[in-house]
Amino acid sequence: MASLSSYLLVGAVLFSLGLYGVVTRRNGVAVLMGVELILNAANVNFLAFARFGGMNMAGHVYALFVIVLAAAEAAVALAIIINIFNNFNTINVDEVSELKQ
Amino acid sequence: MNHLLSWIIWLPIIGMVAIAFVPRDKSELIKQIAAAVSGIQLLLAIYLWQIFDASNGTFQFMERAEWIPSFNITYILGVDGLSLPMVFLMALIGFIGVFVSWNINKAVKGYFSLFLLLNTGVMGVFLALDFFLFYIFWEVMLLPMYFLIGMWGGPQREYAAIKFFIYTLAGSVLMLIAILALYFTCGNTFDMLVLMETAPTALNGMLWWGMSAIKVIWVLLFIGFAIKVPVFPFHTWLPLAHVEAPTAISVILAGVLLKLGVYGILRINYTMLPDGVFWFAGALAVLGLINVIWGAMCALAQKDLKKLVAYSSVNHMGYTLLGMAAVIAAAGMNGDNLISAQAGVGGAVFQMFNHGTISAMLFILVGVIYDRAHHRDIEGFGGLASQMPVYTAFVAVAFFAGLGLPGFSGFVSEAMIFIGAFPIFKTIVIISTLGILLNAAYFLWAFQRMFFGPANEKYNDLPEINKRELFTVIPLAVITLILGVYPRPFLDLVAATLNVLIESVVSFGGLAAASM
Amino acid sequence: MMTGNIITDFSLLILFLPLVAFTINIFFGKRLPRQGDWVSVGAILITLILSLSLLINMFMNWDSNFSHEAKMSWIDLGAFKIELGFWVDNITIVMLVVVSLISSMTHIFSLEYMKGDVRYNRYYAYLGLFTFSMNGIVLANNLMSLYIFWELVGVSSYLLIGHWFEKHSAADASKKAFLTNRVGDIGFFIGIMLMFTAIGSFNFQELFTGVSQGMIGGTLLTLAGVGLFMGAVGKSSQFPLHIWLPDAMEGPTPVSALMHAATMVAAGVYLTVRLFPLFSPEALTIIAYVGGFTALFAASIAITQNDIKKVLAYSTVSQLGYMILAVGVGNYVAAFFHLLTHAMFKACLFYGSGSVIHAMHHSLHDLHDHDTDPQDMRNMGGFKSKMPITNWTMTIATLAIAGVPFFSGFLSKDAILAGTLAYVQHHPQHVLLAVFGFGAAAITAFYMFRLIFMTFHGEPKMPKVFEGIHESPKVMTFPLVLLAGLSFFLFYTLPYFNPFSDHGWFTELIKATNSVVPGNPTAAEIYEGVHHAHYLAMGLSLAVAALGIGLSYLMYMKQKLSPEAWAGKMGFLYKLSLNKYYFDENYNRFLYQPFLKLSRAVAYVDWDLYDKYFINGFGRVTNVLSRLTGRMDYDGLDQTLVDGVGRSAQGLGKQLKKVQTGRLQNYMLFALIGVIIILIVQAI
Amino acid sequence: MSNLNSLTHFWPELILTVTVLVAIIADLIYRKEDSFKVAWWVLGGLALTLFAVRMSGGALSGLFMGTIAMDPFANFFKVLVLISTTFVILMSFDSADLKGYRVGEYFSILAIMAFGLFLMASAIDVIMVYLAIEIVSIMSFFLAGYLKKNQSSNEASLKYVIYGAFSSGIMLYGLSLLFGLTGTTKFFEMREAIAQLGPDANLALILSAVFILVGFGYKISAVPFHFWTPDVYEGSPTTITAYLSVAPKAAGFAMLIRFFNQVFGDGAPLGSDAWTALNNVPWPQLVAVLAAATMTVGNLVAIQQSSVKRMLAYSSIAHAGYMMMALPLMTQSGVYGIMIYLLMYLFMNLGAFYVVIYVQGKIGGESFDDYNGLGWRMPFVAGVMTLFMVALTGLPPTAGFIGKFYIFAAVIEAGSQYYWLAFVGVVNSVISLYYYIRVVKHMYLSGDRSDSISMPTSNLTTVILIALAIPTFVFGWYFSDVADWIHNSLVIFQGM
Repeated sequence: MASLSSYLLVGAVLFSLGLYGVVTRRNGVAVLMGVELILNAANVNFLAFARFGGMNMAGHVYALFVIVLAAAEAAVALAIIINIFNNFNTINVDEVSELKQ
Repeated sequence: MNHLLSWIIWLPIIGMVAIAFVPRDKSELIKQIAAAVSGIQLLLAIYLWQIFDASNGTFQFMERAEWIPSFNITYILGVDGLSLPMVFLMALIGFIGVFVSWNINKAVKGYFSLFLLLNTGVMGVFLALDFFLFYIFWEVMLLPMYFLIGMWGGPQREYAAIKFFIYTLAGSVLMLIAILALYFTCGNTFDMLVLMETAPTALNGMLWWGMSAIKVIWVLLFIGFAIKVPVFPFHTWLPLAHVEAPTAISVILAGVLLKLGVYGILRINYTMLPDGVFWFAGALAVLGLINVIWGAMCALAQKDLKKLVAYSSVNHMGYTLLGMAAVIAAAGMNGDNLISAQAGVGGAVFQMFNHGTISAMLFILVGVIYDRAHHRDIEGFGGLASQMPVYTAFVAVAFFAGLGLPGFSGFVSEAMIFIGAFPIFKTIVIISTLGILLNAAYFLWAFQRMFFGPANEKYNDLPEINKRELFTVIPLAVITLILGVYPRPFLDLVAATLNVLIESVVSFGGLAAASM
Repeated sequence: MMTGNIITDFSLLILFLPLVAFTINIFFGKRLPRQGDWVSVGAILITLILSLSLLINMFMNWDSNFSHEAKMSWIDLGAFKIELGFWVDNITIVMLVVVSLISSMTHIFSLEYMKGDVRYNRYYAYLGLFTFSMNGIVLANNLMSLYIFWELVGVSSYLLIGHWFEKHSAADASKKAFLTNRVGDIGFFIGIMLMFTAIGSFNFQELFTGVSQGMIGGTLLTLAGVGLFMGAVGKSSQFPLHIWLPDAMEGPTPVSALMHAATMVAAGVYLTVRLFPLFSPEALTIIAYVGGFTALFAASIAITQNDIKKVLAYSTVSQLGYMILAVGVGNYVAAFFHLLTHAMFKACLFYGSGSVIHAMHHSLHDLHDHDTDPQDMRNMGGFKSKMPITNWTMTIATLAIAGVPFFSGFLSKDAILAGTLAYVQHHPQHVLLAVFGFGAAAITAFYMFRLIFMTFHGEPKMPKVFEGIHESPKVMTFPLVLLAGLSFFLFYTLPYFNPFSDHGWFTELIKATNSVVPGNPTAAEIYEGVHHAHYLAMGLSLAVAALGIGLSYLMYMKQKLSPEAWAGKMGFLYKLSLNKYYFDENYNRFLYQPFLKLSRAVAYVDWDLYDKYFINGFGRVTNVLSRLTGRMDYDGLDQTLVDGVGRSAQGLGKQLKKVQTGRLQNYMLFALIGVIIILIVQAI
Repeated sequence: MSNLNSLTHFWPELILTVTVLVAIIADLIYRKEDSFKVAWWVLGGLALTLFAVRMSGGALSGLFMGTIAMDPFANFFKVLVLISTTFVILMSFDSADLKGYRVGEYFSILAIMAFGLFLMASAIDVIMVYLAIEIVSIMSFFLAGYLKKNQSSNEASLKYVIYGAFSSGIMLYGLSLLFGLTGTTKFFEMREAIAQLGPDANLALILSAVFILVGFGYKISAVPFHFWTPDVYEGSPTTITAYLSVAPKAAGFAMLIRFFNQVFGDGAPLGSDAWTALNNVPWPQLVAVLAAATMTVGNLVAIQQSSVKRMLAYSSIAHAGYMMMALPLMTQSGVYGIMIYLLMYLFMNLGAFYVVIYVQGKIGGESFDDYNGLGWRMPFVAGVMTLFMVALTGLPPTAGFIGKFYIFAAVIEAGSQYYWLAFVGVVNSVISLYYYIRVVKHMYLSGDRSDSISMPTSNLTTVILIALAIPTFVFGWYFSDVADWIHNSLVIFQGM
């Protein structure tokens, strides 16, 4: 049986991957996926703590909330990216740079 | 009248509101309202002078009203021998200033509204006895000043206005820190009367980052005031602002605004931080010396008459600092030399007033020639004495008053300052007496270049100084002369307050100064 | 016999009547008939009568100890008080008479001399202002009022010297006079401050008491004395501040007579006479040397001058040096005596020169000659036939100044020389002072007769001009005659009649008082010494006077000796003297110009460096910071670096991206970097 | 308190919810050109909500099983949110940006956002914290990108959404760590748990604290989490910029203060003079440095801007910095100062933005040069703008000064160890004068005089301007009642 720290390690790895993705990816959708990784890293942590801490259900509840909100956020973000694509014909975030020209 | 002081302060605001309802094209009416309001204010100030009890050195005609109780902010006004002359000076110069501005024809409505607002701000500073109120009035002056310089000034007006604004704001925010520090260390009050009681002892021995709290607060306040004075390293806004400002504003600036700094130091630093006075007096004297010599030398080199007069203000205000420093003569360390302290501080207060009248006169006269010749280049004139004899006579009077000729009030105050400061700061005073030579040099040299020599054909048709301009200059000249011949009317008025002030500095300071 | 109140009232009237005249003339003079000259003349004549009545009162009293004081409070702050007031004693009264007499003569003389001047009313107004201030000095009982009036005479001098301000030279001279005086006044004021600091009063009597009680002494007292004397150096045009007086001749000649010969410049002497008891021995020595040196030095310049007024001006400087010398050697009564006699004969000489210049001016004017200098003696000669009154009166005055017996100058100069000789006998190390004194006496006799000979004797140098020379009208000759009369010894020795002794009302009524400084000889001791040296001094002074006159006679009357040849022989010295030892040039080169340059440098530093770079530097630094922050903040640290990291991490190097785009990731990256920095800081 | 019980205390939020529903339904009914009428429904709902907020109060309690607090503190922020939402809705009527868009849902979203802000102000459970932040964020993304055809607006929303999601993700990760350390999601329980943590947990605690700070810092746009601000502010419709600069910032501060006070503080009630940070959490110094950095960066960069809107965006960062000065003090006066500042800031900042909207509509630009000569052509607008600029600089006698005054007073009161912070603060005020007065300079000193005067054509404009100008001016010298009200709001629910 894996210990708490291994779950946390998975969380940390996910988190780092997410960060990496957010920082390096140019594609808007890919960046969003990085964000999702970060959120899920947190979720892993929540669940792990809830499971191994012998604690109440708060962690699980939290994770559920996060999933729902992440979905909502993703929906909005994708809507915006679609709109961007309509206007700019690209979803490369670096090319979306009208401001401060 | 129960609220005499409030009336004096707020009357210009009433005038401002009245002007707001006048259509903008009726400029004569606007000017008349401004003149009437400042005239009434002047009458009130004279009335105040009349009923003021000169034998009483404490605050009179106090007004006190609840304002923001949750922060212990109160509306307190009061007048004593230190502020009364300043109030009178402001009322007088405010009144004269309206007439000096009579030929303003650009945006008259805005000009006179701001002019009156400025008047309120200055009056408020002189009469406020609550620190918060004091600060508000202090800052209220800035904005009208910015506009008055920036909109009605000379070619570099925008630069001058912003420089003035930023410079003085930088000083006053430091003051704000000091005010708050005093508030929290001295019993949660802005009431200056209470602070004068508590502050001298409350700060004793308090250390902030290894520095004495007294010193820190003193320096913060001092920088705020020094910028207004202006004391040497903080003086460069002054020539610029003076040169660019319209005549009436230069008059107010030199005549009254510069006094705010000295007034602040005397009213606040001296009474609340007497130990700091002892610590700083030497530096004050040295700064005074630098102001005197530096200002005079700069004035000597100027080619622009207005800039010359501006630097002469730097020079003259230096004497004030020197005189103020003499207060420490009254304490035990240097022998109980009350005579010196009285002469020095009395001279400083008198010098404030005299510089007010004299520099106002100088700036008005500079304005007169500028209005006619449209330049102020000293070298560009010559021989004006035969073309404008009356004007020449008044310039001569103003210049002689400025160079400290006996018979004019400036002499009395400068002599008092020298006499007062001499026993304590011998070397400094001896060097600064060089200033009286330099004073004479720059004024007389300028006078010679402008008025003597063969007449400049170009200016044969310059109109002589007119009645309106004479009306603005004559009262100032008369006051300068009267007080120069017989200074007692002024000095008797301030004597009692002066002694209270010196007493408060000496009774708290000096002893603890060593342990600071 | 007058009571104290009447004396006070008289003094007030004497003081303020001229001021009233000034006020009336300055404001309304233009609109009054005759431009208001009668107001001034009337006022000054009343002043003269009042002064004379004080003088008569003095004679009636015949009390050498007479004194009267009146004060009023001027400043009172509790501890700090200043009282202004009068101190009337015999010295005051004599001085008042001198001032009002010479002033009256000037007023009368100017009626003709200044006729038609553009600023006639102002001229009279300024004369009134001057008389007021001068009387103020005379009457003062304290240093403060003395200083006040001291400066005021400076101003009236400024205004009168610059009366013809259209001339650059006049404007320059007036400014120079004022500023040079201010230099002396600085010392004067420092002296006042030293005294006040030590004694706490300005009042003469209280100062004397204070000094005698030892409240101030030693070096400090000497310094205070020297400081006070500095005032006299400036006003009495002593070396090294003598430069202004010759230039002051730019003013109208009557003014030169009044202020720059008889009264104002004598104020310095009057000051030292008044304050004599305060001076320490060391200070007196300095005073003696300054005076003695000036006497000789100025005389040596006067020899070579050709401008008639310049000669008189240097002569005045020299004579003032004499008086100062007398004060320095302790014989201050003699100084005052010489002041009195000098006022009369020197004013007479100036009026005489005025008369000559007036005549020259009119003659040149008629010839439409504007290039010839009406004051240059080389253009004159032989005027005695055309201007007999002027000639005789000036000759009398010259005899007086040269120290010829039967004339007033002989008595007073003799007293000074006797005092000097006595001092030297007592202090042999100061023998130089005697050399100064007698040397100056000889030179004075020489150059004064040179003036007379060149002007009135010999052949006319410019015959055409000579044709037009006329004697001046009566209003101008009257003062000449009166003052020439007053140059006879008799008026000073009454009721005695001995042309070789100064014993008379003056010596009886004006007695020296003892110095209050310990170490100074008493008045009696000084008198004793003078008495002993009297005959030797008289003999010597007669000898040097004769020498001077004789030499002058040979050179300029008989032309036995050629001045040109002598000048050639002494080339270098002659040039020095002719150019006044280059003082103006050197002051200009080593003082004024460097200081002006320094001032310009200071102004430059202030405005173009300090303000522009330091003060505005705050703004500039803020701006730079702002731009930097803006770039860091917005555009990212280094786009390529960031991109490089991203590319290499992705293993994709082909996609080159434009610099300055793609900020979003940078934002987050910076946020991350921020987080990491914070973490590191926190962990530490 | 149980869920059902809680509802009886949840009136304001319930009214708001109903308002949102009504607005959505109304939007379906109105035609496109009438869609702005939805605003009136929303405004009505907001008025009712305001009434309900003012009526509630009384007992402090934790609703919904201790996830939401009802206390005067929260109520104050709710009032703030309601005022700013109301003004922004009114301002939107004139907005040139919104012309040609169907605006019904715009107003509905504003109402939903207000709801989210309510939650932010009163959340006392980390789940609720996250939920509230996400509601607000998602609504903000919508609003920032509301101008679908406008590229700037698109870009703003893209940047906003990515940055927002990113920072809330990091915060969430921090919260997960905190949850792991304490085993609870409730503020009060967390505090107790942290107090018992050993020193070996410090690193994790610091890590989580910093991660959480990213989320909060993003909301109040504190350095170094402010990067999104200028672009989003500039790209969004100006009305939304105004809103974003005021309301979420206020709510963010409310949440931050609460979190400070309850999780990382010793839990002393706000009424007491000072509370202290838990020993092992070095919050104060960190926040002090961030405050200094925030205002300095905001001010410095604002100087460079050539667009008034963008200048205001940066200056709003600086203002966040001023307010942050009071956070590390851990005193009642500090919180008090922030609250007063927020109230004053609300009026003057909305006012300034409204003038920008107005000028944009009339002149068509938002650069400084577009303001040249405004003082002559539009004296009323220019005069009011001058007032707002002076107030934003913090000069008396305006509300801006009072805000600064209270903040500085708090900093000074906290003792000499924070004087440097006050010094940095006042120096920054002086710097800010430079760019604020630049607007005034352009309005009055630059540009030609003109004799044709134009006053605002619509009464609404005049009313809004006056309604914003009066408090900006009057609170500058008469703030006694406001100060008392805020003082009474200084009560935070401290748990059961």
